[in-house]
Amino acid sequence: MKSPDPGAEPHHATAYSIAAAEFDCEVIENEAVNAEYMHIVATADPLATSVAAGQFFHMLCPKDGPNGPFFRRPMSVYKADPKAGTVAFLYKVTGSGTRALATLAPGDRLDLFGPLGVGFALEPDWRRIVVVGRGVGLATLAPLAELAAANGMGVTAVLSARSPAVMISGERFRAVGADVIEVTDAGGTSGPARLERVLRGLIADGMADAFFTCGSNRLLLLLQRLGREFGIPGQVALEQQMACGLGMCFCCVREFRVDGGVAHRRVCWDGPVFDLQEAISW
Amino acid sequence: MKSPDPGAEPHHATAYSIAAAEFDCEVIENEAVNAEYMHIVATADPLATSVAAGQFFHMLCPKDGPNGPFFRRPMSVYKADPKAGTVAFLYKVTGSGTRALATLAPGDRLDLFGPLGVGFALEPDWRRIVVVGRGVGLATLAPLAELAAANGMGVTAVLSARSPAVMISGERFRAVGADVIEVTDAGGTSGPARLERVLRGLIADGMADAFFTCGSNRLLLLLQRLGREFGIPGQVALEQQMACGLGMCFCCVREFRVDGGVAHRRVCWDGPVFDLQEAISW
Amino acid sequence: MVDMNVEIGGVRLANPVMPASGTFADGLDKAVDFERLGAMVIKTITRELRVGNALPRVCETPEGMLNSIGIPSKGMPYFHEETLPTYTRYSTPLVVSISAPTVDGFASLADEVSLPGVAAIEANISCPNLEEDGKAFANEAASAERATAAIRRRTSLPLWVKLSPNVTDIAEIARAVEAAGADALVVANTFLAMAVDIESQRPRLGSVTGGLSGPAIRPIVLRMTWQCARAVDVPIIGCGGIATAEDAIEYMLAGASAVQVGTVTFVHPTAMISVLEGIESYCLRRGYERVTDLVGALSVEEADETDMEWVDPLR
Amino acid sequence: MVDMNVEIGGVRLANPVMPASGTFADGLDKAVDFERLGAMVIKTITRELRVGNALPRVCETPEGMLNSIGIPSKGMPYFHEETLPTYTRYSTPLVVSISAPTVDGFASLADEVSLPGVAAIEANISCPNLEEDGKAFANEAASAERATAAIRRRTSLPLWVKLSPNVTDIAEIARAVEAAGADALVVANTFLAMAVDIESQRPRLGSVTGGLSGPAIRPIVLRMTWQCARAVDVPIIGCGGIATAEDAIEYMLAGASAVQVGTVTFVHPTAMISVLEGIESYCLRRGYERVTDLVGALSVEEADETDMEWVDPLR
Ligand SMILES: Cc1cc2nc3c(=O)[nH]c(=O)nc-3n(C[C@H](O)[C@H](O)[C@H](O)COP(=O)(O)OP(=O)(O)OC[C@H]3O[C@@H](n4cnc5c(N)ncnc54)[C@H](O)[C@@H]3O)c2cc1C
Ligand SMILES: Cc1cc2nc3c(=O)[nH]c(=O)nc-3n(C[C@H](O)[C@H](O)[C@H](O)COP(=O)(O)OP(=O)(O)OC[C@H]3O[C@@H](n4cnc5c(N)ncnc54)[C@H](O)[C@@H]3O)c2cc1C
Ligand SMILES: Cc1cc2nc3c(=O)[nH]c(=O)nc-3n(C[C@H](O)[C@H](O)[C@H](O)COP(=O)(O)O)c2cc1C
Ligand SMILES: Cc1cc2nc3c(=O)[nH]c(=O)nc-3n(C[C@H](O)[C@H](O)[C@H](O)COP(=O)(O)O)c2cc1C
Ligand code: FES
Ligand code: FES
Repeated sequence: MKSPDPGAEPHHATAYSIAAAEFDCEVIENEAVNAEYMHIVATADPLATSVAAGQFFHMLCPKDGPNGPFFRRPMSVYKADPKAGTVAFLYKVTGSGTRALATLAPGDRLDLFGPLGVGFALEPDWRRIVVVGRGVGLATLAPLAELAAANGMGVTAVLSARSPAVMISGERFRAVGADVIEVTDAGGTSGPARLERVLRGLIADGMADAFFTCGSNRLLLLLQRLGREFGIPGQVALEQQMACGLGMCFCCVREFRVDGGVAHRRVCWDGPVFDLQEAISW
Repeated sequence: MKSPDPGAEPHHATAYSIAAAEFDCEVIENEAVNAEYMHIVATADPLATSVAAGQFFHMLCPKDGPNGPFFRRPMSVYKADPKAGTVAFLYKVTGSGTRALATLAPGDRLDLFGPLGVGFALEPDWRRIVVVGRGVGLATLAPLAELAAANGMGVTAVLSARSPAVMISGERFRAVGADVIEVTDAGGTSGPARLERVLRGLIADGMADAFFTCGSNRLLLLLQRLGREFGIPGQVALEQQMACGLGMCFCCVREFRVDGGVAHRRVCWDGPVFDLQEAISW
Repeated sequence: MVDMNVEIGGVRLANPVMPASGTFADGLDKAVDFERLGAMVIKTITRELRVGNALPRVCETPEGMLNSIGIPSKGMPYFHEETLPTYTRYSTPLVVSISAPTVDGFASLADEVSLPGVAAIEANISCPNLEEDGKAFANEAASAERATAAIRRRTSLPLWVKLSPNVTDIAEIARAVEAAGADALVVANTFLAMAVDIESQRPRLGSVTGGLSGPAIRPIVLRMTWQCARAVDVPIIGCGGIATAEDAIEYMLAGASAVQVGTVTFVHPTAMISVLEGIESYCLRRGYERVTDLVGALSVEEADETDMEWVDPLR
Repeated sequence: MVDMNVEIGGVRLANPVMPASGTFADGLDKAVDFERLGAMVIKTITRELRVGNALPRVCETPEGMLNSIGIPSKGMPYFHEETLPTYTRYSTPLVVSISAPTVDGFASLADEVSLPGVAAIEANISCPNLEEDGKAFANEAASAERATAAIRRRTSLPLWVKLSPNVTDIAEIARAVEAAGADALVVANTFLAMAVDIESQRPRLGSVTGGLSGPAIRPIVLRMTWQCARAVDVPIIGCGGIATAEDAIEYMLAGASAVQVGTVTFVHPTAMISVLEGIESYCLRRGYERVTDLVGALSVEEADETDMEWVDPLR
């Protein structure tokens, strides 16, 4: 595919923090929260805890064997606590890097590079937002819900998972006062038709000044359609394999719909948070 | 240097054990015995504890960084305990491999390959032997002293070290009933002239049917000279960098005086224990 | 105090450490002070507008990585309006890496980027030569020489030529490129390589093959650097798998006058700074007053090379 | 049950896994049952008596090693009296690797080792050719072809030729060697490389340069295997950095009919057995009845190769 302008800058590419650094952190906790997800907490200095919702750190996972992990692994921040001086991540063990990460014990070192990327942006005139996430995407959305609540916005969180056993972060969203709607495949409640009805209900009730999503292609498509139909703006946090995490290597490009054409953007640098309608589902 | 026969087989190249295997052991202990030496004990099965004095294991040290350690590291057995099902090693932290080894904690795994090489051979008609070692070479000689004692031979152990603080294994030798003579650089007792007097005394007293040494070039030269003068046989355990440990790669060759010529032999396969007079000092 | 200045083919650098093309961009200023670098070498540009290769574009290999980024290029207007002003804000010399599919393309692009603020041109001749069946310019002495000579005629800027390691005799190519007027050589680009996903039974890179870089290749490129340094008089910039100051010093002892740090920056973003500081401490510790004293200081004993003396067959 | 048999240039092997020359000897029988191997490839022999290179002969590198063992050789009488009987005790096919400094030397040595009990000859042509300035036979298609043709005329044993990876275009050399009568190709030998000890400021190897092997090189040699498999019809034996069954399967998917396991045996002495068992389980799991079904099964989509289409310059 060829585009007229392979690298048009997205309009919200304002840097979040002007600095990033390599931090030698100490692991405080690294525990399974359910059969699929682990929760890791590490010490962090003020620059690290200044990370914004939707931004990420690039983690150096311990060596696993000759094949790596060689690259760092990107993880969006799940919780940053400037007072405690900690950052936390929620992750799923999927391959060599996260497998090695899961072996860390309290007291071990963890090398974090960040904060990186462009996080979520809240418009001051939004009153009520809807966040819709699935799987580990909820980890990325949790700090956004917190930020919105802190800015006096109402939050409805639609949390989707395969089964209640692997549903994460419900309490985290409830703790910030969000209305939480949990849906699962196992319960037959997460199908697109049902979700669409739920969302249309929220729109009708005036709860959806903006949509936010992460973690599911199907949800992205659904929100794009509803967003277009009702003129509701939104943002999506995307994933892509990364090497540098700093916009240097161009391995993490994705295609976006921009001005009627297709533009290539770097997920690490121009995102990982992008305009809902510009994202192209995968 | 060119030899008429680069690989003449040394006469004592009888295999010690017909099998060797890669063992996945558990570390039971890994502690500093003084400022320079560490003592590591690992679980071992009967094939591993059948290791003979002077034989070695090829150890897989944990990764330290991108540069390695890539090869295994050879370590002669310090103690094998078939009843307890353990093998122990005494080692000095010198570079990347031993540094990584020193990080292991009880419960960690240690991959040992062995037993390997040709160990010490005791002639049945020897009654009293003298072992002369320095530094970590004493680790290699300790099981020999034990073996000799078990075979009813008298053992005099001349142990040399920089200072009393880094003198190792004295008790180990005393425990098997050896007469122990400790000499140190710090005490001014380890000089060649003084040692020669000590050894000449032992020879005069009929304590030296054979010499055994490891760990010092100067000691090797001295024993070779005395051995020639008095017709006393002997053996020396040599070190050389190893890759395979099994006689396959020819990286560990050293030159030996054989039949008036110079022969290349593999320390891992033809040794590490060699005839005292054939060894060429380094 | 160690004098860290080096002169590389007409460009005076405050120190011998710089990024490798394609592993550096303005985003790195979040973590690294560009004023501390010896030079800034930017991602290869082309005249043509290009999107780069199919995804996935990178994968991990033992102590290394493959990349088939290609050269996504936003064209010359973007270069003039965006890229150049981004870097000319710094006082560090800017090296512009260029590539083209034809000899004339190389020459005219060199002309076009010979602008105020550009300290040197680095010609990335590892790209396919459309006039010769798509074989890389850097693969043969003759085509490497033609490209170099054509660029030389069109620019008066210092000209660095970056060689490919995918060749039988890199010294021969180094000599040809020197003869054609290069002021310095960069040794080297990536090794053509591939990896396969045995579950999907497909190549791990969207474009099947890609370039291997990182610590894995260092011993090979170090050997090439040593060979080139003995073959030519122009300075050599060593580039391949440098992760630490020790690695950079290996290159300098083997004959490199400066080094480029690539892949490791993805893993340790501040690696260039630690390389730089480590070289300086090494010089201090060993009593070198000038970093240039390291260059080629390797002492190679006349090997007795027993194994090369093929004696007469015994029978 | 998976049929693990493969036929490599006239030799039927019970399975596709064998050692690489120089990384195998009888001592390994302490840990590995030689009857389980596809073949036994022994350390290259020469007619001449040689002691090998200066020490140190090996050093460690990132996920690899350098060796400059050379070819310590005990001469032909030792080969006849000691080496051959050691291996003919096993029913596993014995492959004898040979090397020589001249074309005639290769031919007559091939003749001399064409003995009962020898299943195939592997010609290690990466050695210096004394008739051509010491350049390795394997470095140029013409000299590789001459050596192969000369050996071919003097032996009726299956002839495997082992290529060098230190070349610009390995496929060209593969074609030349095939045309000269090779029955199979081994891809490949080690990469010429070096390492420097920055404290002593000397090379880490006694002979300055040596051969890089181990996982580090795998992605490059895998690419070469793929290129050769597309260039010739004779079977390819992949060799370079194979440490696990997955690595071996990568090679087979890319077109290798068998694999040689080298350096990793130094680290994991039983690696060949785990490679063998792992290939078999993979076949079982994926429903392959014959291991030969893996060969060349890589599915390479026609890459859209956007980056290779150099569009017209914009201005
Ligand atoms: C901005 C961003 C934020 C993320 N936040 C989280 C999070 O909070 N929690 C979480 O569990 N996961 C998160 N991910 C995904 C996480 O990065 C991957 O799960 C992880 O890289 C997988 O590595 P691995 O070695 O375990 O898997 P492997 O499959 O072995 O990885 C192989 C390669 O593919 C890359 N890769 C594999 N899956 C992904 C993926 N989904 N996204 C990006 N690269 C991938 C790896 O980084 C590596 O380079 C995030 C990804 C991005 C881009
Ligand atoms: C048969 C034998 C038995 C040994 N027994 C003992 C023992 O009981 N206790 C002990 O402390 N040490 C012993 N050694 C020495 C031990 O193997 C080295 O100290 C160790 O390999 C150093 O590795 P490193 O990575 O710490 O050092 P580095 O210097 O980083 O090693 C670099 C390379 O050189 C090799 N090397 C370095 N020093 C030696 C050496 N002295 N001998 C052989 N190879 C070396 C390493 O194996 C490695 O390949 C023995 C050596 C041999 C050959
Ligand atoms: C992601 C990536 C992109 C690269 N892009 C370019 C490029 O555009 N031009 C170029 O000359 N070299 C390019 N290279 C090669 C590097 O400049 C360097 O020559 C090579 O990576 C070896 O150095 P290293 O091992 O330190 O990375 C690239 C390398 C990587 C890893
Ligand atoms: C110590 C050592 C000695 C070698 N000797 C020879 C040899 O005598 N003949 C030969 O053809 N290849 C020799 N090789 C090369 C190997 O056969 C093989 O081609 C190379 O190591 C790549 O495979 P690997 O990465 O699996 O080791 C040697 C390799 C090593 C490491
Ligand atoms: S990861 Fe390098 S540009 Fe995004
Ligand atoms: S270490 Fe390989 S032959 Fe001795």
